[in-house]
Amino acid sequence: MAKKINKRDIIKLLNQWSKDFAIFAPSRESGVAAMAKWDGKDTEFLDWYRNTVVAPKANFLPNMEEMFKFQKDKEGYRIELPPDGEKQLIFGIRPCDARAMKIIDNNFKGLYQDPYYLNKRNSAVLVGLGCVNPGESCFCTSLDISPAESDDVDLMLTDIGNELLVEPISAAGKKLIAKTTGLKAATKNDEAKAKEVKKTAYNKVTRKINAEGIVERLTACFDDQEFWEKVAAKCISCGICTLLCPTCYCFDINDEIFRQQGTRFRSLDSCAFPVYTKMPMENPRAEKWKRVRQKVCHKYSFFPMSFKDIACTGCGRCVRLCPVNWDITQVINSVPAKEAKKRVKEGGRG
Amino acid sequence: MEQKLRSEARALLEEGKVDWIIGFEPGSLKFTTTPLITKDKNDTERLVINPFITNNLANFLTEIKGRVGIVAKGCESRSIVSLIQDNKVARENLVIFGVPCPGIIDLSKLERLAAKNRDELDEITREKDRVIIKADGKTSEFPVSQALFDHCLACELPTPKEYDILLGEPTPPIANPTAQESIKKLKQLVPEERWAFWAKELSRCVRCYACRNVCPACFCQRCFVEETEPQWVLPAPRWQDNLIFQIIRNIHVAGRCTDCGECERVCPVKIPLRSLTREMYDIVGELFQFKSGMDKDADPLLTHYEEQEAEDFFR
Amino acid sequence: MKQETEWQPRLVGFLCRWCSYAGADLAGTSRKKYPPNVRIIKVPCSGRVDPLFILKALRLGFDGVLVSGCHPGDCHYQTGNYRARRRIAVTKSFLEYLGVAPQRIQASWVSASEGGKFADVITEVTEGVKEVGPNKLFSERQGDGAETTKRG
Amino acid sequence: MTTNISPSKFLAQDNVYLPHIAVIEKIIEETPNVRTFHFNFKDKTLQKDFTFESGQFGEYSVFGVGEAPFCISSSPTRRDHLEFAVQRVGRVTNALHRLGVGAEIGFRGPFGNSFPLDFLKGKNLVFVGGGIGLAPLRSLIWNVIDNRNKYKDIVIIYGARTPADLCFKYDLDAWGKDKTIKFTTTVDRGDESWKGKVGVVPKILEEAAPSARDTVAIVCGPPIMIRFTFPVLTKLGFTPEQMLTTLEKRMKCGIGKCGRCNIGNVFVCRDGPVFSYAQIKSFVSSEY
Repeated sequence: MAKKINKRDIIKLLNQWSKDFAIFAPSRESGVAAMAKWDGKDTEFLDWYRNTVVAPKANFLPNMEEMFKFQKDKEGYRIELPPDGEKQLIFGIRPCDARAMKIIDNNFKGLYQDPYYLNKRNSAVLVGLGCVNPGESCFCTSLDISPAESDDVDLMLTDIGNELLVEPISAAGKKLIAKTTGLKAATKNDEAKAKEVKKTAYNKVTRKINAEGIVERLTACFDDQEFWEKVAAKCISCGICTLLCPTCYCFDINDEIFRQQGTRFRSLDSCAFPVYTKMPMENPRAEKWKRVRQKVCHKYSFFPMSFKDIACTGCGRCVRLCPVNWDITQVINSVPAKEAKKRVKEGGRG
Repeated sequence: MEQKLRSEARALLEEGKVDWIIGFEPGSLKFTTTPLITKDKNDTERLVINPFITNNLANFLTEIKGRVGIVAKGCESRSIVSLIQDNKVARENLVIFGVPCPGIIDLSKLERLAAKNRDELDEITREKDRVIIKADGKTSEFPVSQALFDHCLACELPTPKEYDILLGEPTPPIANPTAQESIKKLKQLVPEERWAFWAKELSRCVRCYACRNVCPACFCQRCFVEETEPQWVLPAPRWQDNLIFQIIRNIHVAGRCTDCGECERVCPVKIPLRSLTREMYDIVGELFQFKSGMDKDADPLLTHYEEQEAEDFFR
Repeated sequence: MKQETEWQPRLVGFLCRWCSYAGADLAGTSRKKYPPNVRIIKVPCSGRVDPLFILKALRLGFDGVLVSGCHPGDCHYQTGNYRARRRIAVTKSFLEYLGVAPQRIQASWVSASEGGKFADVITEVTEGVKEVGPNKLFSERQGDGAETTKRG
Repeated sequence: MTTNISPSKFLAQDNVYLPHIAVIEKIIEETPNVRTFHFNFKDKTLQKDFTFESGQFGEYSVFGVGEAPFCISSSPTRRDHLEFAVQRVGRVTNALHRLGVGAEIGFRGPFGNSFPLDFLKGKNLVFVGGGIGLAPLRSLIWNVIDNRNKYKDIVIIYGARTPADLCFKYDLDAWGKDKTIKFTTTVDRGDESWKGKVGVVPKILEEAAPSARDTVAIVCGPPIMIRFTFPVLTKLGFTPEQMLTTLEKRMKCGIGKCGRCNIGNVFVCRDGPVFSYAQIKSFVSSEY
């Protein structure tokens, strides 16, 4: 059953929820939009918020997190796990980023469960906020995402003027709504308005990619060095497009001992960095074009081979934030439809 | 100007005088350009020069092999000269298209002035000392001092000194004092506050290394942050390590940094990096009367010395 | 009653093996008195001191760093100390701008025969660092208030 | 492609990233820069739960320095302790070389797939190893020797750059004496006391010319050796399905999560490290 709430009352709603959850909401300290711990007052983001610079995956896969501490005493090494984190409620996550969470769940679930990610993820509630003003870099609709609709959140909010329509999506969302006070029942008119808002938002997304048969297309041109060298020419091998991507999850593990206290950290890593794959004697992706190829193919070919979904949600961050305007939509669109030049794979390792 | 650039660039490729052309072409977003790095003479038709040519193209010289025709604004020409000083590129392998640059428009500033996102603006034009924005059918004007990048307002060499072909007429420096405002403000703080400021700013750093990778002066094959034996800093984004990275990066590029402002522009989390680089630029200017990238025959800053200098740093 | 003991700074001294290190030796053998707060690291030349060493020492919590080499003109490798001079001038000026007290980064020229000067330098440097107190530059609390550290 | 090896019960419950503490019991200096470490788990009850197959690897921690993957070089048939061999090349391997007997390390594993014993059973086996590449092979070789009647002829060809670079000399002695094995060692460059063969491994293999009939070749060594060995085997009549090798990539997590060891959609840590040449040829990517 859809409900609604006046925008003025969002502050009350969040305060109510903050009894059970740590609330994260869009904030822009120093001009950088990120999901930050809500300060208990500010709901101004309803006016300025389009999307965060730092993707909300950072709430589940932080840029840096402690895996465990270790210390040596008379009896040898002792390992100590960090305390369990708080239950998070992410308020205002966009449908593209919510889908991204569902996509990277695949990596952290499976044969081996990743407790750091899954503990945070399983205890969290995602409250989606429909995006009514998609940017020129956004291309979510090409990847089967609608900017103001989502099945990947627990609750979905839609801006219908002075009010937000509140729709429960998941069982957790229904449960949350059932014990939330201060929501009014939505009218037929409200729901019709929301439908219109969603449609308008969908049509505002003008950037398109041609993801048709992309796995096959990329497989066919995988060995076309000339193509990839051209694509990679202006890339500067920084980590912006990967570290800030909502679906990039690759990480690194490092140890440190500081004043006798040992800690093992995990931090995000990027396939754009040459050291990412560097072994002492050789590096399979020392060349820039190979790293760019890996990035594109991981998202649009390898990941769907393993998990069906393309690991891109068209959030547009990589397009917006790239220092040299390397635009993945242009790259994907330029991957030839037909069989490209194929390297002959004989004679063992290439 | 663009026509001349296109035909000259095409001719260079056709005559085999260069292997590569590096310039700017229109970007995929509004008011952007993107580096064009090509061997194909037909691509030269896409070359542009406009108030949005932000990148420092000298950055690509260290990875490209062969002879290069390169478009260079004042700051780029200085970066190129600096690379020549460091023996990173050879002057004879370059054909430099000098572009007198009256300053590049800072879209972040316009976003604040217009209270709109950049993709919501319809038109941006530069007229002498004003920048004119059209949006929602309304026109507004701002003086360049509010609309250009800080480093452009502080630019000492808008017209390249080192070039082969100059495109257009020389343009004078703007020399607007507001460019150093943020550094002045910082200097008014007590030391503890300054340090706390940087600790906080650097705590946003995600270690994407865009500041380093976009910098023509950062040309190390392997950066010290990637060293493992010993591991100087943790290769993970913790503010202490982030700050050490920035401090050492600035010391490494001392005398190479030409205040092109790219590091600050590209930072996705808006760390005011130019308040570091520009201060270093001024420090070496003050201590050693050194201006990077002005004289290709000069020694690099830190390989040179005078017998009498900087003695007050020593007991 | 608990006795108030004065806080003692911990210092690192990077000493050139050709001069200052020998100067330190001489100070010791000639029984010159100077504060025992310095951990000495022998380097082949003051020019060997990478600014990174200085930062690393501060990161590890040392309260001050001293770099000491041969007098200008006396470098065993001709120009090492001249280069060190530029590097240290740049490093110190820059760190001062960032908010590091200048007392924490010190440099001196001490020859092998200047045992007395070495003792004086250490005394002065120690006193200077005592003035500015313990090094808390990299302690955790500095980055507080920036939520994004932990997450984004 | 994904193998269906289920996670070992031995792994820390609830958190596969937590290492178990192991104690180094013996260190053998194989060459100036290769050492073999014998270890056992500190918690003796874990010792019982631990099972593994030849070809699998572990993630070894030097606390404070980091973690690195190495194959378990001892055989599952010999269980009084476990072994791994390390060439000193980087941060973690240097730190391992600084450890002494009694030092504690961390161990996570076993990870990855293993040599397909069912496929090898009843066949002739040709082992081709180079340098420290013998480490994973020797786990399998001892495994096979301990079940000698299940396999037919065994040929081992092992080489290193110089006599001083030959690893596991005690094994080489034992195999040399074993009448049921055809064993050859070779070096690229000999010295005065060297009486064995001289020449690179692929050349010696070509001379030895083992029959491909009912045979599987298992190859492990430096990439350059593997690159030249496959064509020789092909010439000798081996099909890609009859050639096995183990691949090496930079790894962190060991369980296919952290991303870096992929070759196309294949993760060496999770889907490998053992692959047939036929599999390798079918990879989407040529980055092996």
